[in-house]
Amino acid sequence: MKKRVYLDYSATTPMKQEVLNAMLPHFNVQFGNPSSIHCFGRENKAVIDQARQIIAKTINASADEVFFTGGGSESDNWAIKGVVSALKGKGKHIITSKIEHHAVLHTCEFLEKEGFEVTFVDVDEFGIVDLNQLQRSIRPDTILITIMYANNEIGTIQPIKEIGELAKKHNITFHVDAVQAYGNVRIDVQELKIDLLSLSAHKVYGPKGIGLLYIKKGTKIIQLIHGGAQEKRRRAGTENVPAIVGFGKAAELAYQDLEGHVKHLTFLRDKLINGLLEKIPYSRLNGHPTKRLPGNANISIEYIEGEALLLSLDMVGIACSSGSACTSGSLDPSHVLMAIGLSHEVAHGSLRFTIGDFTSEEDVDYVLKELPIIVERLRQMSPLYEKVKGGN
Amino acid sequence: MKKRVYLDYSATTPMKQEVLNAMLPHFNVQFGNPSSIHCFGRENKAVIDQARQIIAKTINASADEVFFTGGGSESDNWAIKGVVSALKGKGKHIITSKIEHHAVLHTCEFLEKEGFEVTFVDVDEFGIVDLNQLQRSIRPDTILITIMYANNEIGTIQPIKEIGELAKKHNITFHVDAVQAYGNVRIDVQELKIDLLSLSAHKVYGPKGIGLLYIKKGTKIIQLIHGGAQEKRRRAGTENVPAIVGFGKAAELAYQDLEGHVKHLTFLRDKLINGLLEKIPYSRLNGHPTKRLPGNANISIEYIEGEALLLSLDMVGIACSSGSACTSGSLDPSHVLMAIGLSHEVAHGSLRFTIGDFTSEEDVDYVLKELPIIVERLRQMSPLYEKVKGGN
Amino acid sequence: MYSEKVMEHFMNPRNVGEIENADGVGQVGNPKCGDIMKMYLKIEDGIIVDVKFKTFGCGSAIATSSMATEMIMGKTIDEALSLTNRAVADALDGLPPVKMHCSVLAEQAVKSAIYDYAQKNNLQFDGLEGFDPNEDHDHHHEEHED
Ligand SMILES: Cc1ncc(COP(=O)(O)O)c(C=O)c1O
Ligand SMILES: Cc1ncc(COP(=O)(O)O)c(C=O)c1O
Ligand code: FES
Ligand code: FES
Repeated sequence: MKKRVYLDYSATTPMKQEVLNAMLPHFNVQFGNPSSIHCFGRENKAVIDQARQIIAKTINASADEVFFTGGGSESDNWAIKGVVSALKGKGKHIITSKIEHHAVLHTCEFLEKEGFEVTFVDVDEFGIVDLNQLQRSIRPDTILITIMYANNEIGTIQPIKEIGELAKKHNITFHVDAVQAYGNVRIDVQELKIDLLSLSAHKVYGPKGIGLLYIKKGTKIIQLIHGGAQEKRRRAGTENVPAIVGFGKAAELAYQDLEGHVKHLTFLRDKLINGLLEKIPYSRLNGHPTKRLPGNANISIEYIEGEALLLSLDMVGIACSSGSACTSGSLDPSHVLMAIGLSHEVAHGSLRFTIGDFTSEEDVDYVLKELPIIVERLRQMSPLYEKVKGGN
Repeated sequence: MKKRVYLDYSATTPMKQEVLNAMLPHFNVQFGNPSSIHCFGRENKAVIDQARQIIAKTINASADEVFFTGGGSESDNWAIKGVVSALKGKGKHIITSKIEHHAVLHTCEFLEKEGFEVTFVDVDEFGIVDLNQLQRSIRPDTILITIMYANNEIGTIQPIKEIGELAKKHNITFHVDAVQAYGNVRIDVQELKIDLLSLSAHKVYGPKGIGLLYIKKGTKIIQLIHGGAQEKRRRAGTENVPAIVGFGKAAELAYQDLEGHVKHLTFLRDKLINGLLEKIPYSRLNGHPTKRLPGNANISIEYIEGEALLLSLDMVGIACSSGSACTSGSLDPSHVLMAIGLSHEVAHGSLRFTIGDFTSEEDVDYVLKELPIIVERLRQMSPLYEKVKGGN
Repeated sequence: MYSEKVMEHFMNPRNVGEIENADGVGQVGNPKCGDIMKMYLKIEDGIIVDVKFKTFGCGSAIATSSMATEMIMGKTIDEALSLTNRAVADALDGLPPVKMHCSVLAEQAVKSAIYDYAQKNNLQFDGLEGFDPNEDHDHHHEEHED
């Protein structure tokens, strides 16, 4: 088989073997519905409570504040729609940023059509939310601030603590999309004064189709999915036992040696970034040089279009992405890259490599060898590059 | 290990081995995000399209009319909230029945609080929706009729075709919760004039946490979960590849020998029903004698409380339920049993046995041996039974 | 996503480069949308005797440029003007719906280069009727299926 190097861990991760092993019995042996009172059910009730406790502990929450959902997008939708529905008597203003994930952005845009007002705060050239602007945009009728912990495209980590304090001071509910941050930074919902936090298991070597919403006790929020009495009557649907068990195991593994994980990823990331910037003229790093996810390397390569790069990399077995996976159906340049001030052309020629626990130094070396060749080939074809060379 | 007889297939089913085998590679080998354009993504794109096609075919829909969700409850919520939000300019009246699943009922009750008006149509003693009443309750501002295909507690199958024609005639969107019917009856959305249909994989030997909503082309509905461009921009969230593959396989197996499955279940069900009614005095069958799910045996046993029965059965390794699993947190008698006219006392003393593909004749014989003994023991303790015996 | 033919032309594009003292040069597209196509023609006795291109764009843009140059090489100007984007796409065994506009770009680039040749030589071609090389081909949303 031809060489395959996966560098798209922010899109999704392979499940760890321990996670799969933990899940397996629950598919066809210990498969009962945890809401059933017979022993097939009871034995699984205990099992999901255990997973709940493990995950709650990793964010310093209590087990009765975390609710399983069908994924990160559902968690974001629930948090935002749930809070503004609960508080619509109190106000109609929401604050978010220009670089949120689409699960937040499109939800906010939908709410605008429903009569809510949304401020999309700017970010600086590194992708850090403008705190002054955020503060100034707070109004008496602001009911929700929703800011992501770390960006999925450029990896920038936000000053969540400062925003949490601001929100607290003004008594505004604070939601944080931590789908990308989880497993890569230590998150303490109490210290950070977070009211709601979204997670998704498949970004941390857990299963797809399972997420979580932390809801701080006392937070006003209505349900997104009505029905049965599961999740303390707040999220209906037969509990996804294998996925919950897998999420619990993935959470345990992620936080049992966070430092080791971060060190491994940061080393490889920096090697990749420095190597690429050195070998490829007219390239630049997107996002913050240090306040960034340990595995994220987002690079703009001028005078080439991103898809041509992606396809060429794919031909030599290297998998990465331009922008986020969920927007790759679209032809518009990334809203995140536009928000940090890139021109259309440069935004179009951007690549996101995301490194994970299974990435080796050879993988990075392979990219450092192949990508410059590809860039050179594509630039030879580019009418834009011609001029640059001519001019120099 | 002690004998364990699982007769709660309507609560959830164990996954079939073929289903698990189909899913396994997608956890950690072929694990890519189908929205990614590299080969890890593309290979899974094809895979989910294939599952989509298989399932679409089983309900006579086309592949671009079926959308994966996080389960049956999400499908119900999406269908109902999505349609009424899209049509709220047109009207505010919803028609449903008194015996719907909580995912429908509680969603409708929530919408009542939001200003919609809901008619909950009665059912007859067998649990069949009163068609005359349904017809009379249609108003010019009726925007949705939502009726389940088969009931999860008593197994009654509804006259969906007649209701579909009525809805069509009045140009009202028609949603059907087919979570229990799927895999047990042949469903043709076109013939039945269904606009929206909810399914859930874990009721048909597929994985938990994956459902589907059929949306007939042209049906007006807004999204429940906003975000990425997945599912043709109608349901955001990274596609749950293993679960989708498992659902596809489960659908294929369910419909490859539907007749054999129905025959096997019906034989065991009738043996169980007839045996129990014969051996246990003051017992009765709930639901329709013939228009019922092939695996459903719902029995009321007078003068005893259901939980005591459940626990006693559990002690001898028999797993069944009273009412639906998701209500077992509640102490109220089943809304379904009340709707078919049972008194509180009788409703409380009801048991649901649901038979599945792995049920054997010995399992049924075991219940027929154990349950009468349990009933006798509990009745000896019952002050109500004393009087009856005295009176006789 | 792409046919083998598209990938083959993308990886081994024909006729990449420039022609010095070309008889006609055309450029279409807009870097803002992520694509520019530049086409060079050498024309002798009404026949396209050489053609080269440079493209900044996606895989499909590169492949359609390459295919278009192959399809007009050695053809008369009238034949080249009758090249449609559909024909280019078909020759590549089809394109995904969202990528059809890239083939439009290829058709426009050919026309634009011939237009330049016509301008320089004061010629008229039926196939150029209604063609405006400066028209803003903001094509990015037209083929969106929803
Ligand atoms: C009729 C019916 N509808 C909806 C549901 C909900 O499905 P899920 O638990 O997969 O969300 C169920 C089962 O719980 C059901 O029996
Ligand atoms: C920051 C962020 N939020 C939300 C999501 C959505 O998560 P999911 O795809 O599990 O629904 C993602 C990933 O897709 C993400 O990166
Ligand atoms: S007696 Fe225990 S629930 Fe009523
Ligand atoms: S040239 Fe615009 S997407 Fe292909």
